[in-house]
Amino acid sequence: TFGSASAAELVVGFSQIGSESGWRAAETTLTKQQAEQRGIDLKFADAQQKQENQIKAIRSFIAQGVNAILVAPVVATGWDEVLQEAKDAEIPVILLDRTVDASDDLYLTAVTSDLVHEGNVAGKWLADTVAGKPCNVVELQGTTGSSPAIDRKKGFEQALSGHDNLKIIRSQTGDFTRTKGKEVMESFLKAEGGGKNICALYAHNDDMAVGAIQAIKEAGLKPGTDILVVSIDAVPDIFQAMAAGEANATVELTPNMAGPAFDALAAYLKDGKAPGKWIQTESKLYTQADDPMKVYEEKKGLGY
Amino acid sequence: MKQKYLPLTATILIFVLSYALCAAQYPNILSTRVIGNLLTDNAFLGIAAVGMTFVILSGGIDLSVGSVIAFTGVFLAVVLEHTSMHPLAAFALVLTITTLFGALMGVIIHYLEMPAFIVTLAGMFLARGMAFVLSIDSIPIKHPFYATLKGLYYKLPGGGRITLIGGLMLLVFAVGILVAHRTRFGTNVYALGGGTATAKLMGVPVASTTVKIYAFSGLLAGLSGIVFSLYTSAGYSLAAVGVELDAITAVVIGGTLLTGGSGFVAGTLVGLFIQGLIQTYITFDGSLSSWWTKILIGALLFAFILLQKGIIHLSRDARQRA
Amino acid sequence: MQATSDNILSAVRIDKGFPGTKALDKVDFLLQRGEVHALLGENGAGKSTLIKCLTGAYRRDGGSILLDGVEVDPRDTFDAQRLGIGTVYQEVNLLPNLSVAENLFLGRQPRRLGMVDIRAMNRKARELLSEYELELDVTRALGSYSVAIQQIVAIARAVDLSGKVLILDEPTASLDAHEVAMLFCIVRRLKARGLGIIFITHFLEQVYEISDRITVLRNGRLVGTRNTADLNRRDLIAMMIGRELAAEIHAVQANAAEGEPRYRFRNYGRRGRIDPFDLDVRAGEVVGIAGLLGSGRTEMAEVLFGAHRADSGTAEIDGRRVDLSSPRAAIRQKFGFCPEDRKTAGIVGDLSVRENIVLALQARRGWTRPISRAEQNRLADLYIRTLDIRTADREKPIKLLSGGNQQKAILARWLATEPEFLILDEPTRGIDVGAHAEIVRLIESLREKGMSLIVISSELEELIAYSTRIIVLRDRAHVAELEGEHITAHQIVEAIAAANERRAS
Amino acid sequence: MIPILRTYLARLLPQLIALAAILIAISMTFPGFLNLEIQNGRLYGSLIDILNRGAPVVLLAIGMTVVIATKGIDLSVGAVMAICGAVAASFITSGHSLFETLLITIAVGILCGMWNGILVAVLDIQPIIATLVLMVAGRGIAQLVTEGAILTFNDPGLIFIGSGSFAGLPMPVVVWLVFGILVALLVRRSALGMLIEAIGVNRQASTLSGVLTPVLLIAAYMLSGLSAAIAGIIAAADIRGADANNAGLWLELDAILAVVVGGTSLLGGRFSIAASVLGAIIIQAINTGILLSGFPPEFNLIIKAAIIVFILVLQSPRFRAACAFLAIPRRAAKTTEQEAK
Ligand SMILES: Nc1ncnc2c1ncn2[C@@H]1O[C@H](COP(=O)(O)OP(=O)(O)OP(=O)(O)O)[C@@H](O)[C@H]1O
Ligand SMILES: Nc1ncnc2c1ncn2[C@@H]1O[C@H](COP(=O)(O)OP(=O)(O)OP(=O)(O)O)[C@@H](O)[C@H]1O
Ligand SMILES: [Mg+2]
Ligand SMILES: [Mg+2]
Repeated sequence: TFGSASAAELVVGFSQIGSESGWRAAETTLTKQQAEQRGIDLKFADAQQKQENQIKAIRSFIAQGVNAILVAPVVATGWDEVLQEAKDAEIPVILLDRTVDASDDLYLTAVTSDLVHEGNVAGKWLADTVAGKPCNVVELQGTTGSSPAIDRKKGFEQALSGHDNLKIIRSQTGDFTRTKGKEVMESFLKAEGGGKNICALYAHNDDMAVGAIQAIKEAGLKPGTDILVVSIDAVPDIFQAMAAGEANATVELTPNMAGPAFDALAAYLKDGKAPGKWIQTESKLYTQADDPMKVYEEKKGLGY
Repeated sequence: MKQKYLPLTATILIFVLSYALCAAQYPNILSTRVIGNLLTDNAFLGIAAVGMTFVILSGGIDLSVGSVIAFTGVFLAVVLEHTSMHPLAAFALVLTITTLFGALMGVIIHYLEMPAFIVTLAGMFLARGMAFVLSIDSIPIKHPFYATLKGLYYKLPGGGRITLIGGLMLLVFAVGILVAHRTRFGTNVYALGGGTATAKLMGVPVASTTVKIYAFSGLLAGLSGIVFSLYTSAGYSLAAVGVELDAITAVVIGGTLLTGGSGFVAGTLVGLFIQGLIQTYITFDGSLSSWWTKILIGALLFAFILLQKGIIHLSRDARQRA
Repeated sequence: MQATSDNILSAVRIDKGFPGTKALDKVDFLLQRGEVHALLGENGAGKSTLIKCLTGAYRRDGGSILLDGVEVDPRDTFDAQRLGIGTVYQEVNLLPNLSVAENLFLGRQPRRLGMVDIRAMNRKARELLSEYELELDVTRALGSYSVAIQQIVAIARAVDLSGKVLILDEPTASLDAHEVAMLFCIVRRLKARGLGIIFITHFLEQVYEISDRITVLRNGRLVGTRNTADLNRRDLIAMMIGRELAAEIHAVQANAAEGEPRYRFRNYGRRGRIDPFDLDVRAGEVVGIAGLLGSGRTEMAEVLFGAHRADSGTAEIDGRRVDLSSPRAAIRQKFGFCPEDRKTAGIVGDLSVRENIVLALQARRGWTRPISRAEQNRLADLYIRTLDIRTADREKPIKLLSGGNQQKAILARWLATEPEFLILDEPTRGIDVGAHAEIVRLIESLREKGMSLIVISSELEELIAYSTRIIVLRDRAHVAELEGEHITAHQIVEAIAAANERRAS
Repeated sequence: MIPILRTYLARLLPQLIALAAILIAISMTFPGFLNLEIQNGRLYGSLIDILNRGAPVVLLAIGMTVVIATKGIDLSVGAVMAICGAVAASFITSGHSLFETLLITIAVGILCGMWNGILVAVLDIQPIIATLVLMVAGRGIAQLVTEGAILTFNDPGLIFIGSGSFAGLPMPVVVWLVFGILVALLVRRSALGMLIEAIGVNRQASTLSGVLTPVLLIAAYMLSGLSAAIAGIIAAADIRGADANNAGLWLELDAILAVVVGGTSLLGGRFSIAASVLGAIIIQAINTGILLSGFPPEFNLIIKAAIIVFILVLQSPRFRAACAFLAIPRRAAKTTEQEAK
């Protein structure tokens, strides 16, 4: 409907949550890159962490008559109505990095990782690594109420159940940030005999782990040795820490969700073939054995 | 025209002008769909902003509204999921709670002579904390009554809709305007804004007015929460973070003085539309990065305030010359 | 004392203490039906405090109040209003942001179907004000009118509220003769209706003109109650200040100053505020500004001081062009300005008397050169003593001082800067007889020391006493200038009237 | 000297009592709380953590106090923190010396404050809204500098500011102590304090008395910008990286809260830097206490709200008046005087 756009050019709206972390920035960068590579005109809308803004953005994408919509939903609930509107307007919607609590005929597909699974992978690694020795774990949760915090906690606890040697002794929110991660870890160390009672740290994201690693060092302990560190996301900085032996493992959450999404969209638009309802991205585990510096170099330029 | 209508007129003028500018660039902005969306998407904010207008007119501030909205949503979701209560009964219950919550803040503000900013800041922590305690998960609301309510809308030609909640917001504004300008309570609100000590000497029942103002704001925050839960069919404890700032912004762009005593409920509606327009424009543009979005929102906010000042200043000068 | 049956309001042994002050000490006060009862005393004697205790604005510490023989205890002013006590508090206590009509009918707006009937309210407001010969746009914000108008509105409101008792705390401070006459006419009418009226003022002529009885307070204690007719002026003053006053305003005609004008304003003015005027002031000269309410006297003072920048004309001092575009610029030229509206433009309420006194001096020195605490104390004590400012100590927040004492503190603020050109806008407003005489004396001594003064006052007697020259304003323009033996009340009134006729023709 | 000290103590008494009460309450639930030991040549312990972690809010509160005293408010400090952290990180990583970096960063902070000040003093925009502009746009500017990522750095000098120690105290504590004392001396030894209070109480009267109101207003906001810049540097140095997305997020509210807990009125006028610093420490003590308590994070906000309400009720003029009724008469006189205010 836009005069300037050529008939062949696809216009896709992308409603991003915001820019609350380096991972999110990388996802945005990659989405834009992928769109550019495919010659897609990407309409980007930043929702500043607010669902209402995402709904508004989707509505105005519909009003503009885009060809498709990508959404990275901030929360699982509350999408039925606006997705229905998109459906009525015959605009396919693809969900990125999180699914929603809505009937699955309202969207084309969801490209996500499994958050519970991520926690599970981290938990399994820890259980395998300590191998039956008693181990007190402290947990740095994400923002209270956010779905990664809830699911990553759940997955981790699932992996730990049945391993009576592993016990979560303290769990607090670090708001997904380095500063809070460091502050909360400091208090964990004070509360647990200067850190002597702590054998491992599980952080819901790498940023908190990086902050916590500094706190551990400042308390005179060796992260990675005295206290095992496992976290999720696989942002570049954690690979540096791994290379230095200060972190032990991370579970990757790939920021490239748009690539598979655009592929599925292209296939669908070409011959109407609907993809499966869930395109799961890999939750790959990285440890110190995976040449962390190499991964760091690879990831450095992706806008994390 | 009267001096006191000047800020209001300036705001309306700015809105119309900028709407025209946006429409010139993106003709779709004129579609009924966009206009309908402007109402629906801002319904909860608008309702909360009406309450905020009263609070600000009285010289106070209410930072708790965003949290109260979240609390209301979670409360409704939990109640509707775990009990067989009818949504209407749940609405009544939650509105009672939020009204009492507001009244309690008013009581503390008046009787303990504490600044509203701080009391309502504590209220903000408390309400969101209560929401967390009820549930940290986001809970979908599947009650059929919700679907019925959402099915109620008036379809405009061109695909736009005036939804129930959009209509409700307009109704709340209408009631707000009546209360502010046509009741003794409304005048008392302005009187408090003019100076509490003087108002007291003039026989304004300061205590009951203060309590009523915050209760009213609590009631509308609750109503806004209901609207928000209808809007998203869910309750989520992290919802509506920072809505209080948006509401304050709408009130102030609408020409109400934060020091109290001067302004209009109707102005808030225009302020709300201006904010909505900024957002619509940004999504229509769609080329801005996250950071440029923030910078542009700030810059446009600044531009609106400046324009408003300019218009008021110019017409004052003109009057003096006349 | 009179038979109690006649008393509409009796206050018995009222006590009220503030930190460091015993504002009222077992004060008795009896008000009869159909009398005008003047409540007199020096600044800070406790008059306003007594009123506030009677109307529930303050909680009294002890004592009882009887209205119509029934014990009452108004918890707040709303209660008092309901009991039929209408009050005009000292300083205009209305809401500047509300319309005139809303101020008049706050809390008792006419309603129709539960909604305020704005049209009826405005109509009633216009009717009410027409009794006071005031033709206003009652829908405009009260704050856009001058202090005088606000004062009249406050009076109109109180009169309308008073079913039994009307209390007027210095209602005439900002009114001129004509308005005062009008007010008295209304007061007499109410009196005839059997209301009891309490009237506080520092104008003794008015006391003798209107009151039936007089009660005098001193330092929070009752001195006594007398029939006005039986008390001569001298004795009254002695009752008030506890000694004989050497002389009230001595109507000695000041000599016209000699020499070249120091200050020369040419075609000076600001559009919409004051028409361009020419003004010359010599050293050692007091130029009085006379005019009716709203004639633009305050505006002229503000333009002279740079509070509003002049948009036409030039200012010269000793033949040298000077910049007076802001208060700071004016202060640099050793100007000083005591504003008329002391509550909003004068006092800095939360700060202490000491800080208020040194404020202008400190501002002129700049923030890097603080005045030492010892010096501040010295200055404060000096002026508290010389101007007889009644305060428990110099650290008391100025807003807790009585109105007259606040005025003196503001005056002290400017004297501390040792100005050469001092503008006083209604300097004696709300000041008691003793202090009044002192201020008049002060103005004269300042003049004798070679200072140039511009004094605005609504009290012609006073103006005549100290002015070497008088400028008459009307409708924001200079209409006459009187000098030497032409300075008489009669001539001033003539000048205003003549301008009126000129305008009419 | 002694009477001055006594009035000073009397002013700070409520804050000191509140702080003591909180510390005692925490040490009852968590016994090792008051322990202090020397480790690697610096003091180590939860009490030190409170002082250290409180640094950003203390710094912000110092600037905020002065702004609030002028009857203003500065919502932009959190965003300015983010901008300054980002600027510092990007300068140090692009090879500038530590000195240059600090200079530029502080200049940027002051500039931000000046912008706010001009909006308030010259354009006469209401402070909340004037500073809201920068609060919204500022974070965008910070993200523009870091491009949304966490910009890490390894400069030992800059890192030292965040996690080094001096005379046994963590650097952030040293920084805020020095800054606080400097500012307090600046405003109290010069006439600034009184002039600012005068502006806050009655701007019109102050202007008419020749006070240079616009300049002082702008200066107040510049001081707030400076505080935010220092806080931003400390926050970035602490985690060795500039987190434009989260640095200082919502910290403006904590800073305002600290000022109010410190007993400075939001209506402007009388202020005390020391009391605001104590207020900030009280707030950090609450936060640290919550972390140490081991409650699930869902309860954090409720606990915080409850304690704050409790402290404010204790401080409220009404409550104190009621208490003074029972206490010695002299104190009673003091409180009623405050009531009259
Ligand atoms: N709220 C208050 N707190 C402390 N002291 C007060 C307060 N109000 C009045 N005072 C003191 O009480 C005394 C009586 O004051 P009041 O205002 O009644 O005097 P007044 O007779 O009305 O004087 P004026 O003629 O100047 O109006 C004064 O010393 C004043 O400083
Ligand atoms: N009777 C009136 N009706 C309408 N407006 C009036 C009236 N009297 C005064 N005003 C307005 O009030 C404003 C204030 O005038 P200003 O204060 O300069 O008067 P003034 O001569 O200083 O009198 P005063 O100081 O005694 O009030 C004027 O601009 C005028 O427009
Ligand atoms: Mg008085
Ligand atoms: Mg005047």
